[in-house]
Amino acid sequence: DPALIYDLGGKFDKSFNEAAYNGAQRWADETGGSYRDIEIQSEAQREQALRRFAEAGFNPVVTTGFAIADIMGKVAADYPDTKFVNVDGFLPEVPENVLITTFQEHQGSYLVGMLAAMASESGTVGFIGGMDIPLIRHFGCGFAQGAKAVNPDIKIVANMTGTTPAAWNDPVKGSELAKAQISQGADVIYAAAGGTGVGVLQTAADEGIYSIGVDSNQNHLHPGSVLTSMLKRVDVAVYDAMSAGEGLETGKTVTLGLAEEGVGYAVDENNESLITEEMAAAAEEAKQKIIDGEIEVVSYYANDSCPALQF
Amino acid sequence: MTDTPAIELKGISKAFGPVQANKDIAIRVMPGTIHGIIGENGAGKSTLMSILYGFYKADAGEIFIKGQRTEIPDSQAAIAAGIGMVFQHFKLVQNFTVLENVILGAEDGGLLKPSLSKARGVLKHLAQEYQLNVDPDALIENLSVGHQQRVEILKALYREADILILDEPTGVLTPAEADHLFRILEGLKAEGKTIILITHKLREIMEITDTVSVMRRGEMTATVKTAETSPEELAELMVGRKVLLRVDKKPAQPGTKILEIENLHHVDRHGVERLKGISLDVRAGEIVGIAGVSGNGQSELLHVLGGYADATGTVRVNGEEIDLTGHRSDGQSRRKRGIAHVPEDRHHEGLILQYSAWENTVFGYHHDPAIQSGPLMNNAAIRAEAQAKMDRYDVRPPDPTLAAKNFSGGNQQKIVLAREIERDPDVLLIGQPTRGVDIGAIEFIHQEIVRLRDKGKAILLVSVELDEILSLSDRIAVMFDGHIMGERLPGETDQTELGLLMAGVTDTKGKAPIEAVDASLEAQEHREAESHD
Amino acid sequence: MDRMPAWADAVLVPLISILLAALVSALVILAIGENPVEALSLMIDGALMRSTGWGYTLYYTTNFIFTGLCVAVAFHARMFNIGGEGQAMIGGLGVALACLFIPWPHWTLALVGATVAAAAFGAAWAFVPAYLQARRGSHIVITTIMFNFIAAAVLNYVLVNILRPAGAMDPATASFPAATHLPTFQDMFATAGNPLFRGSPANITFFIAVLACVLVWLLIWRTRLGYEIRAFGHSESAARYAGISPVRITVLAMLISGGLAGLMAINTTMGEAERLVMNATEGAGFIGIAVALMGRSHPVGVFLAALLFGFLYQGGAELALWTNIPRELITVIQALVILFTGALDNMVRMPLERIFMAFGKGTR
Amino acid sequence: MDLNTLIQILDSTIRLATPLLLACLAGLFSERSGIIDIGLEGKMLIAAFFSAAIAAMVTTAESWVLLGVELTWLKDLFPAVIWGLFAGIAASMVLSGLHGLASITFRGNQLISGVALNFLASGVTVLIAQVWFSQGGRTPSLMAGGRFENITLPLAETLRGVPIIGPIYADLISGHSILVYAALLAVPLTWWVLFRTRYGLRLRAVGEAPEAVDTAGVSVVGLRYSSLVITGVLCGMAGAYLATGLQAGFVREMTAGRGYIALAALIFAKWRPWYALWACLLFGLLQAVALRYQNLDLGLFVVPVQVMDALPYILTVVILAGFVGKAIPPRAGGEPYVKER
Ligand SMILES: Nc1ncnc2c1ncn2[C@@H]1O[C@H](COP(=O)(O)OP(=O)(O)OP(=O)(O)O)[C@@H](O)[C@H]1O
Ligand SMILES: Nc1ncnc2c1ncn2[C@@H]1O[C@H](COP(=O)(O)OP(=O)(O)OP(=O)(O)O)[C@@H](O)[C@H]1O
Ligand SMILES: [Mg+2]
Ligand SMILES: [Mg+2]
Repeated sequence: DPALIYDLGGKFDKSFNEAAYNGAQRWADETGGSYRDIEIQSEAQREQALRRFAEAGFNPVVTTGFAIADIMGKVAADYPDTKFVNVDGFLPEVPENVLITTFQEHQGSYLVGMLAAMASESGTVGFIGGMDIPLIRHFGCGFAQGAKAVNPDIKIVANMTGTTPAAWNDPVKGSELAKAQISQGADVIYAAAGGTGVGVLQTAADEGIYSIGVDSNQNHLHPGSVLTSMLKRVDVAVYDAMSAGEGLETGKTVTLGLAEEGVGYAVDENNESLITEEMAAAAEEAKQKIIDGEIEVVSYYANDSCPALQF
Repeated sequence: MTDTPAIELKGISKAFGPVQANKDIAIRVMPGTIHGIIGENGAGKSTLMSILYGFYKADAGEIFIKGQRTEIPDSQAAIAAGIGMVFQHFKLVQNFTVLENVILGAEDGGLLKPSLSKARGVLKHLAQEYQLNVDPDALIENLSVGHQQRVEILKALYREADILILDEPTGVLTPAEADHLFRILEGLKAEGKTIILITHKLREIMEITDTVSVMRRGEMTATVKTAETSPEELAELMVGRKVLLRVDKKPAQPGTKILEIENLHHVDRHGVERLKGISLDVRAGEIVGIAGVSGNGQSELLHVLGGYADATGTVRVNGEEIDLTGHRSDGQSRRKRGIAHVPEDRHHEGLILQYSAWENTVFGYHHDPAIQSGPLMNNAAIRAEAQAKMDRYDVRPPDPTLAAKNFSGGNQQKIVLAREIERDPDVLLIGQPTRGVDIGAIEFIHQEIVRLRDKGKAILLVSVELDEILSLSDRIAVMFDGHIMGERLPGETDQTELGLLMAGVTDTKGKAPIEAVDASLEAQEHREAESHD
Repeated sequence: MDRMPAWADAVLVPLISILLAALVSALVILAIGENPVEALSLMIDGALMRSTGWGYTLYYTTNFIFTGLCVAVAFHARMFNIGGEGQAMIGGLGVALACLFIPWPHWTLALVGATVAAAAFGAAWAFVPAYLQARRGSHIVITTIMFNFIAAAVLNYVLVNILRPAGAMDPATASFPAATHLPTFQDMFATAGNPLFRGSPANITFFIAVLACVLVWLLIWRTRLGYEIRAFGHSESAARYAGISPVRITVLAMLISGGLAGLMAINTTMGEAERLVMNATEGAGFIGIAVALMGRSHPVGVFLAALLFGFLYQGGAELALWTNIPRELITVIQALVILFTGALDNMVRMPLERIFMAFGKGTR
Repeated sequence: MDLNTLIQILDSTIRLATPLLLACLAGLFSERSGIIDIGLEGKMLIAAFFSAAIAAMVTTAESWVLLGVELTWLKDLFPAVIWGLFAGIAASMVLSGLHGLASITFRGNQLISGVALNFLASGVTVLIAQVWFSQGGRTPSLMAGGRFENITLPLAETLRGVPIIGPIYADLISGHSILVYAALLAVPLTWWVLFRTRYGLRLRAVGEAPEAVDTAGVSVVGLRYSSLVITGVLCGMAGAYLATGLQAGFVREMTAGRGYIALAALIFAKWRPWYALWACLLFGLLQAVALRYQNLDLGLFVVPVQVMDALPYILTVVILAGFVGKAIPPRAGGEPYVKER
């Protein structure tokens, strides 16, 4: 059986980890198989969970979040018969039995940034991040580039919720940030902030502006108000890994971008009416250009700074 | 009717764990009398009264109030039965006004305003009737102890108590204040109220009570008519042996000046000048007593000399000047210079109540290299030394591992004395050495002080007990408002003259002492109130 | 007067309290539809019945000993140091700087250096609240809470903008050089035939923690400084009388307290992660409060309480691994343990005293 | 800065200050009676959860049947959000009662009890949320009826056109949830109760000198429990405001340290009601400013986000160090009352 280890945010964070959970659940529903999962509670538990699952014979052991990748690299050597999968991590040398899946979040964010700029009437869009860490800046940076691509004069208001892990779970602050951004003119706000994002989306709905969800499809939370969601198909990565089972190809890093449909934006019955045909067309065109390499979306990681936004 | 006792207790027993505080106590207190209760520290006096006031529940026994059997499960019931109590440690809210303290628990209705104005009227009336003057709007923390006590009495009277219990009411009062209190009590008695008075001072018993009961080790050993007994008999009943009631000492043989104080000034943290140019010498083999109403700078003088308050001026010990400010002016450096200090307040200064007795025997001297072994303290040695000291000073129980809080006041005082005296200091500062201590222990403490003097040490004694000052001192200085009003020799002065000096009256003829003292008290409260703004 | 033998107060009361906490916890587990007996045996099995389990239990214990001692020392001076969390965070910064920027030839030297750095940084972070309390009367509880938040911001800034290796996603430093890696229990005790403590994070820091317990005990009960700290804690006015400077004691006690909290970082940062991560303290500073209170501010008590909490942490992790019980159950159990052993202990003590007194009377 | 921005910041200040103020006043009652309460955080949290949970359940429930008894008529007595408020208050009062049991009846350590109850709330909320709703420790989002709506004060729209006064009235003063106005009203009310009523006199006395209250024949235990009831109610309101006023549901740890900030405000306010209002507004303002001006470009250099994020805390320390000086708490605070003569 496979096992799944969630990152610190917890299983039901309505975004990243929940996507992994959805993928696993889909696999279980479709195959009738079962899997074991655990929410990490402390740093030291990462190694513990990896070892305990490997020792108990679970295969593959799928993990989410970059923080566990390092440890996984070390632990994997002790369990050559077990396959390990990590989503979001980075290892300079990937061991034989490890697969690392990463996403080009900035590409997806770029597209929702375009949609935001096109939907905005005020010429101001907002970005609300959770805890101030590079990954979140990475999201914001893609978003800003996309928005600027549509409207070079657009004003982008960006805020981080905080500097402690509490920043992931402070919807009240998310709400206030959203209100502050609204008063600064923002009429579309992209929230990449875990539980805090719930407050952002709620306030956007209350105040009658658009919001953009992240990671999972959050369109259904406030139909008609959530413009779209930046999808990061963690569910697909998990589903694929579990489906492949012991036959999983490992020993490499796979990067899923727009081309691989690893990232994207969500359109469903909840937001069909919000995305006009022109918007969709422009987004699709940009998507193709990114895939073709005509547009290069700069990654924040490239040199720890963003050409379109100052953090 | 008249032979129905106001209070009758039958078979009252109360144990605290293994300690039997009250054993089968019976007592009758007749209405319209003042009934004294005496007994050693820990004899069970306070416990008995606390039972009467509903503070503790007796294990056995019955209470009759005016012939009526009464259950007193709590203070509410005691108040309802017409009992009021003035505790040794006042039960006042420090940052409330007098008025607020008086109505607390006896308000009329849910809103304060009507209660307050009613109480104001009643207080005015009571003040006139019993000479219980206090400013109803003053904050308690700005009042002198004597006035705080009046507030306690007012509280009881406001609740229309006709039985008043006072637990060691004069322990913290000056003689003048005590006299005033007794006049109030007599006034109350004349009104037909019944008063129970607990005290350690036989003079007071003889002076004011009609009947007196003696307690010893939880038992009521005797009840006698005051008129038919003598202090010596009472002392013997109390302690179980003959007690010497006056200090037995040879004339002093003053030597060289050991402690020289010149023009000492001290300003407290509220910016009020407390010492206004004190100059005083103490010679070897001499006890200099400082008399004064508390709050006139005696405490500050001890604090400055003891090293925990800053000052300006000059102080020399054995001819060498000592620092009065800065980091070399603290308790430790004073001790190094041979100054030992028995503070006025053993609970808040002299002892760490949670520390065991042996730990307390080095308190302040814990830097002494003699009790260190390497980087650590040599606890075994300290403990052995403590045991020896406690045996020498007859501290009971003689158990150095017992926490200081578990000793009675007299024994706590002995621990402090043992610590300071056994250091063989050149100068001993000693404040209120016998406050709240029973006569058996007083006798011992006085003997120790005299013994130290006879070894040629300089002793500065501060006490509000004029008796004590008069009988112990070889020279008396009187302090008033931060000044030394004058010096007298004990043989050549009396309580009245000292009382006038204490009130700031240098012209020692004319005014009655009590009014003068009262006036000075009021003036002092005024100053304090100002300094709190 | 003592109404109960000392052993009963020290052993029987906490034991019964813990049993009560366990009982209520069992009810909670029942209420969420799980089997308490199974849960407990899983916890014991995972935390105590295998060497790796012990490896984790003792790892957490190490953290809690340090933060527990931190709170305990401050308590003796009657100060409530809620800032262990922040002090440990900044201690971590000290460890990271020491490990990253000094080329240590051997781990023993690195350990000494990191210990000094951790203690110094933790102490420095405690200094400002201590100084403000001593000189300005600013309430230490509030300033230390504030300093926790500020420490998090400082650490975030340093990790995100300065110490993070170029291109890394993590707000964390680079891994420390191999020469600074501390021996784990596995390195120390495992043999070829008997792979003890495999993969578990307990490391040599545990022994430093035990040593810290001994040193704190000596400090508090055997040295002049400890004597003065306790005296000051019991009565400030008496301390003044004895010539003990309140400012000096306040500052010294807090420096020691902060230093102890800082030492925790050796365990998490140098011993386990081998780099400094954002959330290395994980609330151990707050658990330290409970540990110190439960341990009655005595090093032996702190050690035992830390062990109990270490067990709860590790047992709880095992529970989360093998059942569907939400991880918050462990938080609830912790809360109950603190409540019963720390706050409601008189609920047990009072009836016990009565029982002892009844027996005592009989034999007297 | 234009008027509009100012109004927005102040508006945000009021919203952020409200839960702080309610919790601060809650702490004031408790500490004035001599019970130190660092469990404000936990009480708010548990109230936030239960108010949201019950509001969610009432909005979705068709009928109420409890142990076979039909109680649907009860449900329609109040809107769901009010049921939520009641539940929040009740939950907070249970914790308050536990705190009382530990610190009054069993004379335990009040700090430990507070710490324990904070842990308890943090665990129990998520645990129950998970068992009831299986949404990862959160409640379902509340729909209309399950939330406190913002109230538009009379004439708000008509007056909007009036310069300066209009926007201030319409945007700043009007348009908050009822709990905001309740919190503001609680300030004079608290002052009045404390300083003008018999109950207040006794309450203040019991926090200063319980022995004085006891010897005056008033029950110390009764007074202290009663103050904890008030604490429970106020914390319940604070929690309900977070989950059903500001937000539309409960999220784990959603109080995010506000209980501790309220405690800081209480000390800052020196345990006085009006000062508490100003202290909470100040903290609210600091947070509002920090939220809005994150990327503060001072021309020469850019102030890092982290500094702005920590600004309220830094300023608190500066203010405590510089202006407040020694705050003297109620004298009997933290010590269980034991009778002595
Ligand atoms: N609260 C208590 N707990 C335990 N023992 C107590 C308590 N109060 C008093 N005792 C014991 O009861 C005995 C009687 O104490 P009590 O205070 O009544 O004496 P007292 O005669 O008032 O002494 P003093 O003259 O010093 O005021 C003491 O020896 C003491 O050991
Ligand atoms: N709570 C208590 N527990 C145990 N013993 C007590 C308690 N309170 C008082 N005692 C005992 O009661 C005795 C008398 O206590 P009390 O406080 O009346 O002393 P005291 O001589 O009046 O001292 P002082 O007058 O200086 O306050 C002491 O022996 C003390 O050990
Ligand atoms: Mg007594
Ligand atoms: Mg006494």
